[in-house]
Amino acid sequence: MNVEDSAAQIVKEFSLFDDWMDKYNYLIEMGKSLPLIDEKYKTDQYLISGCQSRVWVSAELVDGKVVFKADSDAVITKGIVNLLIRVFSNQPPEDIIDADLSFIDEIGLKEHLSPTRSNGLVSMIKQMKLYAVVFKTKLKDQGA
Amino acid sequence: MNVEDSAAQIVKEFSLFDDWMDKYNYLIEMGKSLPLIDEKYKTDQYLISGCQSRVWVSAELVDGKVVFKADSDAVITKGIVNLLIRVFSNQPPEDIIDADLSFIDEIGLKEHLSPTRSNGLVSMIKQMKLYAVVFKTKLKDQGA
Amino acid sequence: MNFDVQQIRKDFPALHQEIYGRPLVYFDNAATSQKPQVVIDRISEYYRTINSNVHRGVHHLSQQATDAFESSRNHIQQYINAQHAREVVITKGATDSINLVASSFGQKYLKQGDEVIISSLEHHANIVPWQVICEKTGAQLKVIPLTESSTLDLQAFQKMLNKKTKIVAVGHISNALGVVNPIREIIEMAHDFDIPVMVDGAQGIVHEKVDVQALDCDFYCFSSHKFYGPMGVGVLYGKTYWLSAMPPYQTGGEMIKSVTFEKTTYNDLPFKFETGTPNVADVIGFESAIKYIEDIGIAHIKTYEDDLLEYGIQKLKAIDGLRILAEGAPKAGVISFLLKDIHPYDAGTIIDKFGIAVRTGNHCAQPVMDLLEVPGSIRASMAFYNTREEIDRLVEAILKVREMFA
Amino acid sequence: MNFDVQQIRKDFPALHQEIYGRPLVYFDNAATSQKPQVVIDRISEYYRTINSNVHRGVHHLSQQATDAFESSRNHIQQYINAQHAREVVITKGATDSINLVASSFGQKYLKQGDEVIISSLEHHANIVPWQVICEKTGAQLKVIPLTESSTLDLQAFQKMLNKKTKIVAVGHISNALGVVNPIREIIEMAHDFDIPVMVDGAQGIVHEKVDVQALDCDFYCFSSHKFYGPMGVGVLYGKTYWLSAMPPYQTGGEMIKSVTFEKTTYNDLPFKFETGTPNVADVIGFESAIKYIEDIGIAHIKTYEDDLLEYGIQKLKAIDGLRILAEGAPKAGVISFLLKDIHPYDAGTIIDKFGIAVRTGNHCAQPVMDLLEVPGSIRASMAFYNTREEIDRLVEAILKVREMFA
Ligand SMILES: Cc1ncc(COP(=O)(O)O)c(C=O)c1O
Ligand SMILES: Cc1ncc(COP(=O)(O)O)c(C=O)c1O
Repeated sequence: MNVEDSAAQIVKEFSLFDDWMDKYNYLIEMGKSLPLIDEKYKTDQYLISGCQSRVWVSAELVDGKVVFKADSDAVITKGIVNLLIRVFSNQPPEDIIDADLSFIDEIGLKEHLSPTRSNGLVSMIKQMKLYAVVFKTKLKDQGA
Repeated sequence: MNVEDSAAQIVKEFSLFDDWMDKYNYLIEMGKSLPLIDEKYKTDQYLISGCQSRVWVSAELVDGKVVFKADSDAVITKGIVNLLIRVFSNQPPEDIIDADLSFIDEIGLKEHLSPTRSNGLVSMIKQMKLYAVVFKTKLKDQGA
Repeated sequence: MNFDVQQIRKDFPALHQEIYGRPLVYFDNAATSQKPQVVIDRISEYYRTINSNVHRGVHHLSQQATDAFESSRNHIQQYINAQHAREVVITKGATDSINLVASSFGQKYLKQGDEVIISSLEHHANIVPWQVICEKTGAQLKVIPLTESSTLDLQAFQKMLNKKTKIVAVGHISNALGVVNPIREIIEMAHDFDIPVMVDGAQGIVHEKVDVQALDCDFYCFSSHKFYGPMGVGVLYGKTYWLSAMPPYQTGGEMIKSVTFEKTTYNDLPFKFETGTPNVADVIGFESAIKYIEDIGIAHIKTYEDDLLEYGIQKLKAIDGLRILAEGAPKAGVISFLLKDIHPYDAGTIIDKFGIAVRTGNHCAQPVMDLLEVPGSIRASMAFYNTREEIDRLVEAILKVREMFA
Repeated sequence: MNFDVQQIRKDFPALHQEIYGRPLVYFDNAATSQKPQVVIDRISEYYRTINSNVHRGVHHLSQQATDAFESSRNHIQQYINAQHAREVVITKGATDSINLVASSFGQKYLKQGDEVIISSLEHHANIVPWQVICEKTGAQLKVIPLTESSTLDLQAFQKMLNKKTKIVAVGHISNALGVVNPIREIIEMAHDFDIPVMVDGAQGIVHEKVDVQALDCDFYCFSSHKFYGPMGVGVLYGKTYWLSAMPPYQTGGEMIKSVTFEKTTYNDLPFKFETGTPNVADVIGFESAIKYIEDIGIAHIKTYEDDLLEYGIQKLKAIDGLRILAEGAPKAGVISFLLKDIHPYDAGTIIDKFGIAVRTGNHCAQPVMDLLEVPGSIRASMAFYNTREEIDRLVEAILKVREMFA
């Protein structure tokens, strides 16, 4: 699935819930199911700042695609970062850089998109896009 | 005239005026007629602080009575300090210390009595009463 | 008791709103309190009428504003029973007040080898300014440890006091845990060594009567916004002796007597420590808050709050897996807790959805969280306008949280 | 011009009152401005609705308040055309902003033998903090002299610049005389020597469009309360380069990332310079003031004010015995004058009785008064809500003063 499809898929999943509690229960489920990051990545270098909970995000380039891993000490944060991973991971750098994030709004988590939120969603997205930019440059250099 | 009589006299004089302009004209007159202080007293030692204009007040003990002299670089301030001199000067220290100042209210200058006023009326009264206290102690020491 | 909480709630407009379709429960009072309508009205009225710059103005509005400003100062003086109005310095908040003391006192009295004592329960505002001045002067920062029951260890404190100690800076009531410190004893013990004591009263003044002369503290700091007044105003009470001896902090207009390019002479107290245009509107608004509190009576407030706190503690304690921090310690206004191993952020996010405002995190008191080995806590901080029903709603939300993260 | 002053006056409730039975004429705008109703309403609304402490709060109100607070910062950024929101530091006023720069910049960059340049036209707020930091660091304070026409002497300034100069701190518009300084030239001249320039814009931002990137100033300071916003809020604009390099000023909550008793790590910009609970209500109120000004348009305001000033100067000049200070210099908003040898305090007292608010004294700019060899002045400072009729009333009062003290 490409970025758009994954986002559409998530929107579809969330459309099943009509109250916040079901939504959060689902986020919590997703938080619990997040493939955990290797302990070696749980260092300050991979820490996303601006969150009340701690979130680590690592990225690797595998066959021209960016593979993200993440973890957090809070389950809801894990659930949120898991959404991002589902959309961004295993995608080519350009697609991540250009990704439209309106699905976050559509699934009713718009409030988390404010840069002043302490959940750090905006910081996570920034960091993931930054990784993509770095990898894109790397790929270009290799290609050249 | 004692303190009370002088105060009553001033109240009577001011009762002739029914608008502020006449009152201030009279204050200005009194400011102009203030017997000037000797230049040697125009030093920081005799300066009353808390006024926008500079006011100097000196005091001497003459025959058991306090004689005040004052000057200011602003005429209205001079007028106001002149009122105080008419009431306080040539009076025994106790009378100055105990003096009732309601005449200031009665002549319509109450607004000047607020401790936050930049005309420093309150500071002047404080300084004059302080001189009286000092002289009273002195007299007692001499008497003893 | 003629304390009618429903009547009182009517005075606070912000309490009457719905959050996510539920009536707001505001349990974040230790962060900032709501304001009674009289305070809001007073600020508006000021701006509609006497608004102008204070001091040295000869015109009518300026004189009115100055009178109102200075009479607010006098009211604050009376409320805390300071000896003189000149001992009441207006600042922008408790943090500003503490920075002032640390900087001005520190500059004058601290040198290499001296010691400053704070406690383990302090808010960052009463830690970092002392770290900074200690680093600048070469003094050393000492920290009163905690007993098993999370109260300050007075025996240890006694042993820390010595000739090198130059000042003790300690909180009145801990914002993170609600622990009420024995400041009377601390002040007495320090005074036995002639050491001055600064009390960070940001939370203290809110919950009990403060009489600075009876306490005999040398400095007492607090913020208006936590005490039902507007934001942007704080108070530093300081004994004349110290304030006179200390150098000015910030400089500029207002705080000077005369300026030439060569030499500047400073103004008398309290103006020596107040520079720039003061926040007249909010200082006057703060006076209204104090009047409002006086009308109800801080003693009545304390009785009500203590009862409510006790109720809350009993109810929360009964929840399986809930752990109240510093449980045994004497407390005011605050229940700081953890729910099983659920991250406070997770719990707070869900509690919020119930329309209940609690705070989560380290509450700007990271060191005590580290000491207690917790990543932070969930804090419900109460005011006299909160009710038992609101605590019941919190309990309900907590039960739901426990269920969701099971 | 679609600038209807009568319509505009309706927005300012404080203008519509009688003083001693006469309609108020408010000519003390350089001290503090009046506030449009929208600003007053915004503050009230804030306290009635989203009032809470900002940043790090997970609950709804705190998030709303944080959004409103940060979007106010963004609005300020846009208004002055700063490159980043992080370059906009919220302070309590211009004096606070200048103290911050003098202290933090000074600590980092000033040492024995260095030089700091200010000008002869400065407000005490832009003199004393530099005197203090110079004394602490051993640097020397240099003062740009005045020309015959009371403007800054740029030739002299050129000669003062040298390798020892570490910063130039100069006012945009003089509050005491209304003189508009050539800050563009000053900034360029200083930058030729790689010397940063701080502009005290307390009066500047009020009267003309400020674009900090176009000016290329390194710091720009101002107060909300002089710019139609609430009291208790100021702004320090600073280039990222300098703000990043400078050590923090006040310390406590908000401005830190992590705290242990041993070591504290500071937060990112702008928070590194903002400690304690910010004045959220008034910052948001200030945003309303900026919106209000934008709606009218600062260019329209400037045109109107310049015209009004010119009218005032012509009318006052015509009064026998009246002397306008710095008469020939380029001016904005202010007429500072003396009437024969009448003491300004005497004149001000009588003018007040006519319901007209002017300021008298040295206007916190004693050095320039000393230079001009005057004991102070009478200052009429105008805003865009003042009118020609009001100037006529001032003229009438002045004539009366002349008569009374004849
Ligand atoms: C030129 C100038 N600078 C600085 C200030 C200080 O501003 P504030 O008192 O708001 O801190 C003023 C205010 O009078 C001023 O006119
Ligand atoms: C104990 C304590 N001290 C100091 C402060 C700082 O107060 P402010 O943020 O109003 O400056 C707080 C506020 O959280 C506090 O709770």
